[in-house]
Amino acid sequence: MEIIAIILLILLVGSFLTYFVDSFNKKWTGTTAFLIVLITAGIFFTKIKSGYQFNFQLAGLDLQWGLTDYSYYFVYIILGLSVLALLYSIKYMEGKARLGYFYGSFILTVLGMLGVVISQDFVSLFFFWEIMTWASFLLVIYNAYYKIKTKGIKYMIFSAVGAYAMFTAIVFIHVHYDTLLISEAIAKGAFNFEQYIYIPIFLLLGFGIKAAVMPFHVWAPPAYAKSPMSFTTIFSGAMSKMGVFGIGLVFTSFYLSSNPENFFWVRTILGWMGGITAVMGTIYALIQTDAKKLLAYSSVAQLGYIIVGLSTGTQLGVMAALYLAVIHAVFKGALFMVAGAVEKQAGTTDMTQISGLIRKMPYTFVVALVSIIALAGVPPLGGFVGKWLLYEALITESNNYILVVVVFFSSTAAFMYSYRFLFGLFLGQEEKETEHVKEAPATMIIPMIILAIIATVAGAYPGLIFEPAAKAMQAIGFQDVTWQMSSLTNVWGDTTDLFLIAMLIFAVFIISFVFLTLKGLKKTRYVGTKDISTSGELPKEWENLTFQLDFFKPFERAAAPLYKMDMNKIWKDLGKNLEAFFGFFRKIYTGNGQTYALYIVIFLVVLLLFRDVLFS
Amino acid sequence: MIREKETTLYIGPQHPGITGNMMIKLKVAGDTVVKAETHVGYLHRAFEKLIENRNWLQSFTLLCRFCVPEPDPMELTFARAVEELEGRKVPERAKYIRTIVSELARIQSFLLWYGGQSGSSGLYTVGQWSVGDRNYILDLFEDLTGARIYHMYMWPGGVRRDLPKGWIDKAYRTMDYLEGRLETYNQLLFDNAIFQKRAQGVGIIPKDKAIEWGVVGAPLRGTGIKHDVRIDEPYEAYDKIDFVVPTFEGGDVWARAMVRREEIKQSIHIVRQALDHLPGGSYYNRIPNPMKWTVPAGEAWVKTESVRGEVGFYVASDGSNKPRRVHLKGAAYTHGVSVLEKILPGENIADVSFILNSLGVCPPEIER
Amino acid sequence: MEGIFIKILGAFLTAILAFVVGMLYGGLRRKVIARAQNRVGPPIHQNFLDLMKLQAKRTNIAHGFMGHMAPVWIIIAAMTVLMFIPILHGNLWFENLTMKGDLIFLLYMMVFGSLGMALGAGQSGNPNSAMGVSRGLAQLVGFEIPFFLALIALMIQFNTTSIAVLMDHQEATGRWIIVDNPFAFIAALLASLGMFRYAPFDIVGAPAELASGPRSEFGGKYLGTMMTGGAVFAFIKLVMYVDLFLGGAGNNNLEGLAGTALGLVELLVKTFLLYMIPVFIGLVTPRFRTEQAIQFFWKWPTFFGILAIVWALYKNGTIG
Amino acid sequence: MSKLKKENKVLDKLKSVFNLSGEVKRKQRIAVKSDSKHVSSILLFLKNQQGFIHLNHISCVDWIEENEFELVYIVWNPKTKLTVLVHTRIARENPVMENIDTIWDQANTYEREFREMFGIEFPGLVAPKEFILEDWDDIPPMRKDFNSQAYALENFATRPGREDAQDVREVIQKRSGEELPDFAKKYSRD
Amino acid sequence: MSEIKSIGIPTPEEIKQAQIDFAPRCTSAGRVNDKETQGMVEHILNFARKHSLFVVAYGTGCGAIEIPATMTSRYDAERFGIRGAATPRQADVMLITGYLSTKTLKRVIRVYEQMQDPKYVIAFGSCAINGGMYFDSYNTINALDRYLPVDVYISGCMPRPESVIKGFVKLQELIKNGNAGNGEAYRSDLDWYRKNQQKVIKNWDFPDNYNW
Repeated sequence: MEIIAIILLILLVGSFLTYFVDSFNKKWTGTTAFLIVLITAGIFFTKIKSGYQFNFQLAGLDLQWGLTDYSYYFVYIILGLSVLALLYSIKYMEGKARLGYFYGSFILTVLGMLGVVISQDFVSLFFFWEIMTWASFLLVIYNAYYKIKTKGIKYMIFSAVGAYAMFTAIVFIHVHYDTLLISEAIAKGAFNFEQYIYIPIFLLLGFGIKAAVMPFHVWAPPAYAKSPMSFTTIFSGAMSKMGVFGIGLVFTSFYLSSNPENFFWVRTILGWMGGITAVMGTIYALIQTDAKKLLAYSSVAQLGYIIVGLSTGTQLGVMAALYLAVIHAVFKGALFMVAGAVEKQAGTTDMTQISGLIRKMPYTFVVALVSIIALAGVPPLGGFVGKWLLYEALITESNNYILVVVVFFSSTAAFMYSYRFLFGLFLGQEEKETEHVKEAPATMIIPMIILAIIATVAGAYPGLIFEPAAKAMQAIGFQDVTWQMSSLTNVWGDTTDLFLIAMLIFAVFIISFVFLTLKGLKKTRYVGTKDISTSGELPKEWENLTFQLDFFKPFERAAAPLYKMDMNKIWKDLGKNLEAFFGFFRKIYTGNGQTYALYIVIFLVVLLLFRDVLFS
Repeated sequence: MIREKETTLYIGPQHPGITGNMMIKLKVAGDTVVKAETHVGYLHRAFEKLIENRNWLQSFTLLCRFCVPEPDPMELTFARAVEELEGRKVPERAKYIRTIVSELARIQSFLLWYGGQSGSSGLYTVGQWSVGDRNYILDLFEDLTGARIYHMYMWPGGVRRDLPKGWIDKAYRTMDYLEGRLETYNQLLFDNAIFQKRAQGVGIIPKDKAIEWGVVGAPLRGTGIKHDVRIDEPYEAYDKIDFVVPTFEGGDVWARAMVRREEIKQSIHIVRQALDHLPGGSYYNRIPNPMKWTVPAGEAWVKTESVRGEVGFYVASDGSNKPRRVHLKGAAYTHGVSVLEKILPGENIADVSFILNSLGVCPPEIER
Repeated sequence: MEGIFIKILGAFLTAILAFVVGMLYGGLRRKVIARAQNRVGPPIHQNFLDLMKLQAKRTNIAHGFMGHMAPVWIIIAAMTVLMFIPILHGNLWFENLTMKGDLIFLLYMMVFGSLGMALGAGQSGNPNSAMGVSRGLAQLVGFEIPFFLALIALMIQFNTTSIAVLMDHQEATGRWIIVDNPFAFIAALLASLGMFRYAPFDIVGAPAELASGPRSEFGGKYLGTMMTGGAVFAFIKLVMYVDLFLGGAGNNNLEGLAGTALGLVELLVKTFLLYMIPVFIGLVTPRFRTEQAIQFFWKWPTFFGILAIVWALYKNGTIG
Repeated sequence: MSKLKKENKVLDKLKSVFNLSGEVKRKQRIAVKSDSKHVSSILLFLKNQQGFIHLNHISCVDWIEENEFELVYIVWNPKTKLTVLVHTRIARENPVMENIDTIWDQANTYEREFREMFGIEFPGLVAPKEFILEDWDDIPPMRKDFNSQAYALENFATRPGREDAQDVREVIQKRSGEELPDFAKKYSRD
Repeated sequence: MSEIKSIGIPTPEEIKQAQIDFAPRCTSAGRVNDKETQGMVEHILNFARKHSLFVVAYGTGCGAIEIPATMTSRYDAERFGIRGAATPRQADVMLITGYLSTKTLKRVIRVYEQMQDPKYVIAFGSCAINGGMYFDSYNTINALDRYLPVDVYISGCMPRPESVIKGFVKLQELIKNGNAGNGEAYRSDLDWYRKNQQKVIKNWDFPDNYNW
């Protein structure tokens, strides 16, 4: 039996195994799931090398599974993050209900994601895509089991639309190019806008919805915030990258195989969609009061950067996108873990309710600090590299000067929510309400710290990520990808030496820290946060001294026009109008699930039967 | 115990933005004030209690300390109240001198207000200039009374001493100088687009509620209602002097600033007129031995106009050598407590000190 | 080996120069303001005395680890940026690491200090601090936009992102960039008003509103160290503007010490004249409210920034 | 008398509606005395019917000999520029007075002060207990029977040399042993 | 009906007791550096301290009206390195501008304790010295140095800007000689000060530990 099939089988069996373990002993569910994925990862990384391929036939269809450098790059994200997230889950999920359901779906999601990246034909791609979507849907509604309609419905609808779009595109590809293999489709120019424009558009729609591109981002924040934090790590860190995976595949192949000057608008539209996603995600992130929602909107914004990077189609731009995909998985994974740890320990992540956890959860704070600096893109941590690549790509290669300002605006405004996140949870007054809070258990801290270390090392040695990324780029058609271990160079030859910067910062840090600490050491007192100068008055016990409500109100007022463009409202209006329009067809909807299933089957059968007539 | 959601912000007592020693406790959401509470009592010296233990003339040392930025209207009002109780006549020359002194006091208080209003908006230069130039007025006071701030100059029956030699010329010169300087201040402060942006539409007192809320003085005239004690109940020489009481529509900080901008010019105008028409004769209708001086029983309610608004004294005498009750009503008593608590909610924190200065809140006047 | 020695010594020289000049400029600012306000004013070395006094405070208070670290971030940012900015053109002693970092790195590194200090201020738990930070970050988003636009204009006009290359270019052509792209200079200058945080953009530590904002809880050695960082930063900003727009300093033909001295004099004259612009504007303007400040930056400075890009493209031959 | 026509008109109107005594004291000053129960209706009448919409002042006098507090409400008419002083007296033991902050909001401030300084209760007054004083545990300080000096002597440290009612010149003379100069003697107190 | 009673001329015993009570609490134990003992470094630091006096922005009484005049153009205290500081953490000098009501005293103590060593107190006006005209007021304290260590008293009611500057110059002299800054003495004599303070402030709800 093929090794890849064994791996997928392990995951599939493991998914059910976990479910059964849960009904015997709840204690071991998490550990089992962790071990299964760990073993899978171990087998995968030792046995499977890039270039692996496996062809077989099923029901008359030629199927092909395999790994290029490009997909291998995403496997790192998926398996690496999954292992850490599951280690984190063990304690995080402890004591919660329906653990078998949770872990089973979790492993199934991993299976789906892994399947998506190893599929080299459209049929298995669609198949695994659906497994991933449905399994993750089960997890989104995990916390709102009885309120599926209100909580999970957006994700559901958008996923369904995306799946239909992708399916349509696949059918079209089959009709026009008579192939189901991705590599063949690329070779025949199926993703090219020049021939059948709707094929790449449908595909981009399908992937774009997963990557939460504006205007399809509305599902993402509630879904990210509602699902359990240990899963959101994967959801935002890895699964959204599946959309990026697809867009990258489609877009770069188009870009490299045709004359891009003719399709300036394609680049521009995609780039601006990414840019506006980044801005919208950022400005909505900074008005959130719930830390989870803040991170969710921030994820949307970060995916916007990645889309912008892909849209340039240039070497630096795609490199930026791939780099950001990894570094975003790293720091956002860590941040969602931090939010989960706070939620677990303090009971809530509402930033208007808690404050001053820094002394209670010091390790968590350090992780949060490192990840936030990475997120904000400030040197010397890993986030800066991504920002640098993106700007330089836009300025020097893509010449998209207004878009770079939009991206810059979004990333400067990101300082605001970065601070808000740290301040809201960890800084500010230490109140009596949070006195009982303790540091999270070790199995939750360790994965966070690992991610934080990766984010730090990537700042001085981004080459560690550039290496696989460059290979991946070569796999999708870029020639002569250049990179250096610890410095950045643009096409004009201007360099930024990251290792030197990191060393300099470290040296100054040590010198000034030692100076400041040793000077007057005995006469320096460390006091609590109640000991502040409140104009000579003594605050009453019930008075709140932490600034929690409407943190960035002045900015909101200044940027009021931006806040008027609420995508949610537009979709809602659209929904209402459609509802009125389709009121006529109301009778078709029986409200019975089986009827709907029947409709779908009929639709598919008709599509398959009359494909030649319809699409010739 | 349920912790409040809004942030509590203490403006004062130890705060650069507060006018004097008081505290405004703000509940803030974002940077918008949700609720404001005035807390006073930090300057309570029990003046009214102490005056009951002093004789009529000794009270003057305490009286002028009622309000620090502008002590003279206090003396004047109390002197007038005592004169009304006793039926003592004031010589014509003393009336003019009192007018001059009280207008000079207004001018120096206006200059201090320039400093406060511009300082709270972040423009320190005007404050430095105007507070520096205020010293010229204080020099005039020093020549006249021997003290810079607290004068105890206007007594029942007139003023304590006559104008010194050469004082009138000096006063003219000072007025000329100040008039020139005012142009500069106004250019820098009121013609400044940023100041206009800051001041307009901030701290609005509604016109239809203003009188009912107890708003007096420049804030009232800033809503377009013309009311000034100097015209409504003319005292001293104001009925013989020709001057204009400016009003401005809007009721916001800007309107109040515009009213004061005109008023200081009018004050200079009044001083000039009073100096021009200064009659000769006696300046003091001498009272008997102050240690044994008694004032007939009765009550008096006397008002004068100060910079912050009207100053009223309710004085009750039981016929002894000590006042039975002296009760001050300063403009800040309503402005600083009930009016402020009404207009602050909804404003930006950046404007709290700004509004406070434009209302001329003076805490010692509130708690006495 | 000798090269490294010169590098290290040069780094120290640069740091000392930046510190002394920054502090003296602070003193000069106070003096100038005092003269404009009809006062004598403090001596120009007053800031040194203040610093010494703050460092000589016998007791200090910190509100925990981040509070303790707050000045460290500022020093890190100040020193790092300083090392990457060319002080004198082509001078061995002041070369430092100028070729190793580009404008985007400098742009990000310059906010590092304020962000770090914001964290320290946040830990103190003083509501004034948090409000000051909220205002400061909002203002940052305001003025960074026109500044970034101006930088992009320079980058695309001269096809480089390195500040050292821009200086070389100015020396080679003998023309300052202020002539080549005046709109970029205007946009950057207007943005610099926000960077210096003098009136009308001193909303972060507005005394009448927030006591002293983020610095409310810092005293003694902490405040002193922050002051040092602030002084160095003032110098950095000025030198950066001089390098970018005013041709830098040190482009003389003299050799050795004389050349360095002449270059330094040139640098001081240029930076001082530039410094007086925000100082004089600060003298005669009241303070904006936060949203007004942001809107200001998004109006005219941004317009000039876009104009600068269009101008750069025109000069570049891309359009027109 | 014709000069005070406006004043008399208001007084007559008041007398015709309420049972009160009053007089026109001088130009623009009308003083009326009333029962404490009717004060709020008089004030309402003055505010709503007569145009006295501005509450100038409320004062309180402690007439300890008569064992009464006198409250004086001073209202002002911005149109006719007249002032009415409404006097009323209440007992000194357990003093209670009607709350009028429903008529004028700013009366609230005065009533808070009187509650603190005189111990007068205003039923229905919603305001923090403390206004000016803090942690006061003695009798309300503005009452005549409260001895401020005794309280100060008891609670606050007094610096020696601060003897009261001394003639400075005499003290100097006593300390230095010098003779007072003649001009100084002339101004001596006796 | 209360009459002002004469306090009377104190007996020798009373004067002796008063001398003990009002003896300068800040004995040499509190002084880190007397002129004789201060080394070269401390001498230089004192020079800096002397020329850089940050005044906490707290107008506690009516003497505060002359502070603007002192700081502005005619008198210009900034010449001496005197400038305002917004919060006590940054400040060196505290001005008690006149009488202190008991309510303010509580805040003043809190602000004073939040200032960092070395810290100085300058008291304005006769009312801070011995109560001045408010000697019989039930709400103002009469002798400030019972409650806080005072470095310099400025007499007068109210002191003119010239006297204020004179007071500052006197303080500078004291700093130069190492005789100013009583924060450490306050700490060592805390019990005595606390006893006096708590006698006036009825509801003592401060945090227990002294906040230096």
